Amino acid sequence: MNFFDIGFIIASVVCAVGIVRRLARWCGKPTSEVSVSSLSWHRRLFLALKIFFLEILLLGRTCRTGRIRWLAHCLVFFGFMGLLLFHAMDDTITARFFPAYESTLDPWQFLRNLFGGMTLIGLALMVYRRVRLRSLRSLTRFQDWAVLLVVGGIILSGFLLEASKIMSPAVFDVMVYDYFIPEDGSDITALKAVWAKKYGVVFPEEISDSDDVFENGLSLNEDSCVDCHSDTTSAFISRPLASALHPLAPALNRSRADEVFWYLHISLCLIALAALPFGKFFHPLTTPANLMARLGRRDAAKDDVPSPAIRGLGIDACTRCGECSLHCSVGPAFSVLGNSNILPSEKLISLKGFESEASLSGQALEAFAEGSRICTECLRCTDICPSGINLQDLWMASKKAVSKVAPDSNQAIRLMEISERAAPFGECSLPPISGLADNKESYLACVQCTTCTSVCPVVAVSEDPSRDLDLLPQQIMNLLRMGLKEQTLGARMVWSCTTCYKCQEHCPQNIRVADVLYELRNTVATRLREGECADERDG
Amino acid sequence: MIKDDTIYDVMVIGAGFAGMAAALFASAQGLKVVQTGATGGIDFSTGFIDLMGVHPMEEGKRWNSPWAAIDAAVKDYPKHPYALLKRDEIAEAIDTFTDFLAQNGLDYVGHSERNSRALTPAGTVKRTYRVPKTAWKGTLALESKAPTLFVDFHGLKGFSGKQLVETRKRNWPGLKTVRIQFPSGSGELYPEHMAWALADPAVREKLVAEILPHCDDVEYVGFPAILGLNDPQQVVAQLEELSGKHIFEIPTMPPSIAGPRLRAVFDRGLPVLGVRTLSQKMVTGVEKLGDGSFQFAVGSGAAASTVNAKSAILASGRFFGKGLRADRNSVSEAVFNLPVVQPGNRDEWHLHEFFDHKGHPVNMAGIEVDEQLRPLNAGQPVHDNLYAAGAILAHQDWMRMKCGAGLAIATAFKAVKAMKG
Amino acid sequence: MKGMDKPVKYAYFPGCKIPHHLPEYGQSVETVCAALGIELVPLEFNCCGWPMRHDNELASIFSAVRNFAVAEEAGLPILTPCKCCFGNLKYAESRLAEDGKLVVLVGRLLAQDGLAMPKSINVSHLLSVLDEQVGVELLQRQTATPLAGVKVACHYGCHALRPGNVTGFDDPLAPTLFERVVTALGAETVDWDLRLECCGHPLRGRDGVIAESLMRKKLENAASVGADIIATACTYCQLQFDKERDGLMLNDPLRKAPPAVLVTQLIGTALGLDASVLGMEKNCIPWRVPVLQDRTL
Amino acid sequence: MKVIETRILILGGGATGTGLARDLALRGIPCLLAERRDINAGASGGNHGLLHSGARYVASDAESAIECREEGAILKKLAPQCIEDTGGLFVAVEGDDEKYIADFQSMCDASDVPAHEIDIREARELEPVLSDKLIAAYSVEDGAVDPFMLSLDNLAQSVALGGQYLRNAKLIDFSKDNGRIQRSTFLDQTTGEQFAVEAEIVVNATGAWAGIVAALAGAHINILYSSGSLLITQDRITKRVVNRLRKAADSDILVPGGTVSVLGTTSVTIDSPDLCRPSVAETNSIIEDARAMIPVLDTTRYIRAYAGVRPLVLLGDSGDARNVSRNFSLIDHARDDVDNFITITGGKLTTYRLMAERTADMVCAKLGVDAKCTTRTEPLPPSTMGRWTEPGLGPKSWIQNRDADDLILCECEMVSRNAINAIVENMGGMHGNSILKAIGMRSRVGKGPCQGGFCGLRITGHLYDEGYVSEAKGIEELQSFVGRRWRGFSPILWGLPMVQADLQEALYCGALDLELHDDDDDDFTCEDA
Repeated sequence: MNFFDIGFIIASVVCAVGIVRRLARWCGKPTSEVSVSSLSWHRRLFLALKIFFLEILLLGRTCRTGRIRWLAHCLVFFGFMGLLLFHAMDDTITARFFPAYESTLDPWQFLRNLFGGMTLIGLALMVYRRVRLRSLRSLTRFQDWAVLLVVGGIILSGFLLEASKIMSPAVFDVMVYDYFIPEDGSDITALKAVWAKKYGVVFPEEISDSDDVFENGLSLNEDSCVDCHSDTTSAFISRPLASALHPLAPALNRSRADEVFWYLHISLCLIALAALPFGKFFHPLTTPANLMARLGRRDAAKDDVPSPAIRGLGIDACTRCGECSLHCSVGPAFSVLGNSNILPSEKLISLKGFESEASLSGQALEAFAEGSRICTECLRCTDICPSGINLQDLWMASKKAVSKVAPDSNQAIRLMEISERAAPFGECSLPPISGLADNKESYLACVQCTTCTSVCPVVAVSEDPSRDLDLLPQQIMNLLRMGLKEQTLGARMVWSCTTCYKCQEHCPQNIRVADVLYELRNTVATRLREGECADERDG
Repeated sequence: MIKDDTIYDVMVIGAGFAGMAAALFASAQGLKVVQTGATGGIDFSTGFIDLMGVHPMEEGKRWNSPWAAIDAAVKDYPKHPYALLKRDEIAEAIDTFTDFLAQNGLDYVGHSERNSRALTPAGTVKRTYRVPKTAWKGTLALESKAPTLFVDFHGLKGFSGKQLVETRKRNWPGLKTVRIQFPSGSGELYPEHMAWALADPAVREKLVAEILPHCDDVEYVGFPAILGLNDPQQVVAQLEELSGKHIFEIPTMPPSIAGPRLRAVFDRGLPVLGVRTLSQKMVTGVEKLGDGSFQFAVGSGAAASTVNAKSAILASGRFFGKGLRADRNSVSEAVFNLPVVQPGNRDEWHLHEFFDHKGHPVNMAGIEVDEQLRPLNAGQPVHDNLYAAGAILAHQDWMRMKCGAGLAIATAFKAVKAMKG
Repeated sequence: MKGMDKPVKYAYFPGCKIPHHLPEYGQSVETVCAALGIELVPLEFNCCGWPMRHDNELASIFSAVRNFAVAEEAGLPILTPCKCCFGNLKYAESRLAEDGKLVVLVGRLLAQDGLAMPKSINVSHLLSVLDEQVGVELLQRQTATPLAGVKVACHYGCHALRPGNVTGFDDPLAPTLFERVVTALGAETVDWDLRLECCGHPLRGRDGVIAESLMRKKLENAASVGADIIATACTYCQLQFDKERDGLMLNDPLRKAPPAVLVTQLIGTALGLDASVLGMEKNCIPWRVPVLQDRTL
Repeated sequence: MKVIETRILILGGGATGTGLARDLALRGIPCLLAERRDINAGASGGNHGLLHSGARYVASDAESAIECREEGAILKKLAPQCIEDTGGLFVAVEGDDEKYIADFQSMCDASDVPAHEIDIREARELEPVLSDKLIAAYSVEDGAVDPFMLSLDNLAQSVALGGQYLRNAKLIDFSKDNGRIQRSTFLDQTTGEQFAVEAEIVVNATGAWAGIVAALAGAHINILYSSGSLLITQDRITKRVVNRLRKAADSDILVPGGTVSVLGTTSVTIDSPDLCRPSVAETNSIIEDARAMIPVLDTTRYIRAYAGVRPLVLLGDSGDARNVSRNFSLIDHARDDVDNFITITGGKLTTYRLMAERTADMVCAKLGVDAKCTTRTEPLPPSTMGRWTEPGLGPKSWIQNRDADDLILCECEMVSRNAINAIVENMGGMHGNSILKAIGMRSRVGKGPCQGGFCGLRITGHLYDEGYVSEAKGIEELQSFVGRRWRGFSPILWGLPMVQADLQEALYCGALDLELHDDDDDDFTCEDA
């Protein structure tokens, strides 16, 4: 077994195991409340065909998010598919359909360069986009660069491999040894002259440049080589690359750069194969699969509760293009709070972690929970997603799940015992902006008439206000006036305020009761955030 | 800044008794009315309409006839605002006002031409001219000394049936009290919230079931004023039907429901009459335009606006209503900076004893007006189209003379009449 | 059908909940505005900031102000059909006006997104536009099938109404705007005690017991005064009275209490528009529209 | 007439009287303490509540300075529940006496009073409300003391050790025989009955009333009555005590106390201690003077004013009251031929323990008892009697351990019904007359912004419910309580307090007719409407 076989087997096994694990994860969830779309079979078929052509082959949804992005994806998609089918799988596909196939013949040699070139241009556009858009740059993670690097590496190593083969006398020698029976030594010289000039091989020795020798070489070449070797000028990238590398050629040839690049190229391909089921590498498979599974739906209608497998597929279909985050309705919250889990593309990664067996804990869990809470379910990410992922559904499901393990400040308060609620929070380095609660002047005008409580609808509908709400509005104001803010923060009145502003509107002395209650909630939320960070630091 | 292009006939500044009455009377006269003012006076009222109860203050002498009391007071205080009104004007004002309340579901009753006696939550008895229909049976019970049960509730503070019994039992035998659990909700209770709960007829039934075992030997049952938000008469009627007893309400200390009921009538009734209300907004500035009309800056923040009016009625109340302001040296008027008649020095403002019958001199401070209720400066009207009404007027102590609501309504009536010419 | 004399144009701010949770509001707003000659321009707004105001005021205000900046770039005033969006946008406006420190902070955040602090802020709630721009007279004129005999309990919703000095929506204690619009359609409005109370939705997920109690009180009150429907003009209030109510037990009597109908659905019905273009079929608690007499017949 | 026998009768329930009762009780001599009104009714309740570091007296009275330093340290250690160790500042502003400022450090050093100069900027960082015209600042070891808790804790321990306490007990007469007081006659102001006390020794600890009481025994003390007014702010303005760095004058001390600050004081000579009440003129002058040091005092909301009388015992010629020694006077009236009669008066709250110790020493000498004072080392135990005077205890206990059916009766300071019951229970059989005022003295009731305007009525209802008052008594209690609050409320009525007072009067007079005699007009005839 040679390097390739061993490598291929290992990569295939890794790939297969990875895929199986993924599929297992999709299907392993208990199924509940799945509803099946009621479309008829011919309607489904029509939709499937439409999706296949418009959205998978022509990347129609990608087009909605931007021309450059679409162009880049088309170039990479078609370029890479071309390479994959005609070049990488030449034995199984190309050779079978084209018995005369030789990788060094045109059009294959040309096409390989064309596809490779397309892919490279596409990748370059992608890199450009990620670097240029500030908001996207901040979202870009290791796996985004990894995909670009590996795919780019495959293509570049391929070109380098081809270029180094073009100029390699050693390769020439092997070919001569295999396919050419020289009548005398001058034949070799003649052939070398042709190959040096026409095919770009860089021989270490001086090559005759006489016309006779060249003529002879040409005919020899005609007899023995052209059946298998087109002019390397059709390798319109590799050949110029070889020319460019001409000054380095002797050194490269000496060190058998062609073999080095072969190993590099193959290794990268095997890495790509092995990495296929991991992270973003999987999206070329899952995205089309997801598009098909969703049958092109852009919305997330309530009657459409997908099966866990489809949900899993959806999670894995993310191409990490970042479009969802660029259009996210609560993006401004990310700007202020700095929690990347607010943005859908990043939250999705945490969701994967959350759904995995290891799950999330500590700060990562809190960050994910906060991101989930802040989402307003506005549907925009789902609408824009080029992969057609039903993000809305994912968020609505994960919101419920995460709130069970990571309560928000409101839930946290309600889980506490009365004594704990009295002064549950540490100090906070960030004072609230409005600073109403701490400013005694806010309560200076209070005449103690208790109108704020009297008009409060929450107190009105409470069965036993002092039991269920701990403190009433005027009591909170009085505690704050007395400088006992810590005693108010855990009071359920603060958290059960329905924000109707009646207290503030009816106050004869214009005390900003409701605004103060808002601020108290802000204070606790900030402290809990900071507290989590501090716990993480200390523990 | 919102600009309202309408030119109103009159701007009413204030939303207490005087402001509400002025808006009502002016709109009834076909005037285009705009009204501003924050919650205050009327929300804290007991719901009683006093006309005149005590004179002279230093003797603490109570009167059965408010008209006789007014005559006596005007004789001793020639500058008392009542001196500017004729008896039939006052009567017409009060009747128009209570008619309007009645049309909106809040009937007022009393003895014809004389004061009734009414129970307060402290257990004291005061004389007042008109009481809400839901309190009237209390007056009847008190005046006839009929056996009565006072009901109070666990969790409703500041209202003690025992206090009522103790303070009144010397001259009113057959009093008893019971403290019960309110059928809907427990812990700390507020009258307004209890009134919410009583919107549900099932709660009324439970309430009657709670009290019936204690009702055997009584004719009347008195409750704190909690019997319904805006339809107390209906609630009381149903309780009477269920219990077979006479039911009445006793006002509670603020925040009570009596004030908000009154306020609600105006909140609903005035817009129907075409009054433009700018509730919860204070006048922050005023400018007299070339044509003699006023331009007011009203409110603050997003709701700030300018309002133009041909004339104005100042009914902004005293210190709690923010019509008057006191600094360490003097009392001033908040909107027009009108001259305020006042005692010279702050140590003359108040007497040494809070409950001194004579009344604190600062209570007589206020705006002096001519016979058309136009504020005066050195004997001359400050503006010929500015009128003042209510508690802001000088030479009256509504708290000691027991003339708050009546004076407010009557002077508002007169101001509108003077304006119409 | 003819709209207003001069066309009015607004940047349309539907808010986050309409697209997924209450599409019937979006649909009916767009339909009715088109019919009345109000041009709605879709801009890419972000969240109004209200949902995050419990957590972080700066995030909330920045969210709101970012929308003002977007609208100003387009040179359009904002129209929103949601009272919570309206309330928070107005709150942000008032906070900017009173707090210079905040202006600096928000300005810095805006600059990061390549936006400038808006010079003027102009946001209206749909009801105000109907009342002030369209006008009661035009509504009356355009009403093809008057809602005669329909008793409507207008639900004001808190965040547009209060605090009055922040929102400037209507008189915070004695509002009349909603009734004006509804009576223009030929319907009758009812007076109810809890007219200005909270629907309870803000406590969904925070205090479910009180959230439901508030809803119940209001529904009971509306039913007791004989209302046929409760009219709403707010995404959250409608969610509460329609979608959340739908979660009640099947035998709960409040399911039979007056259904909640969006103001735009009411107007659309009066204008003679088809129920389907008003998203009526999406209402969970259906309003069985009575047979109305077409004015033209 | 009922006669009570006791070894020692102490007249006056201020800090000295209660301190003496405890001191003697600890020496094994239980006493009867009789008080005309209630604890701290005189100067003990009418002062800043400042635990002097001594720095204020370094210039005028080095001896006082040293006493204060020593006694302050003892109290901080032994009665921490009554003390808030805030620390203090002495600050001078532009225009203050430069010479005094320059000498301050050396004067403090001379009396061993710790003081060190701090940077002006630092001072303003510590207390941001200080004027920007500051020119010097020193940090000292001042503190705040709760005089009510202090006296109640002293009293509680003396009662626990067998002492007795009578309030509302007005001394009418002494009967003397043989150069001794044989019997002291009192009027029980609750019942109107008289009773007598026979004691081996009578101690007159009546503070400013010492001269009047001594006169009843035929003794003579020449006392100058110096009334001082103080203002309470609604909020706590500073964390520390702030003194004006100048020769002691009016309104130069701001003392934080729990949730409020106390500003004062003035010095006005009056003819009788019973005439002491804060005035409008004093209020104005305090603010006008103090705002140079802390400008916000000009605009902040005040809760009330109050006044106390300093009894200045004239040893020689009298002049300006402040120049008279603040040191206390312990007089053995054997000099006036009353052998078993001792007067202790003057002094400062900070040195009350020392005064009690010296007095007890004299009592013991007279009794021929050899017992050493232990109050210098023995901690003062916190008591249930005194605990409710602590600001913030009401709200904290309400939040942490309230009963399901408890209710807040005083909203401003969050004093609940159960707390009020506990306070009344602790008064034992002594609640009697002026129960509402007594509750106020033992708790935060009536001390918040409403000044009794709302809580008064709520608590009156509760007293009826509990049967503590009946018939018209509760209404009288309410009238007397509100009337008493008015003494301190009326001088500060401008701005927001004026609004509050307007509301209070509208409620009590406008709505409830509480200023009038009860309307019991039986000839009222009933007609139909």
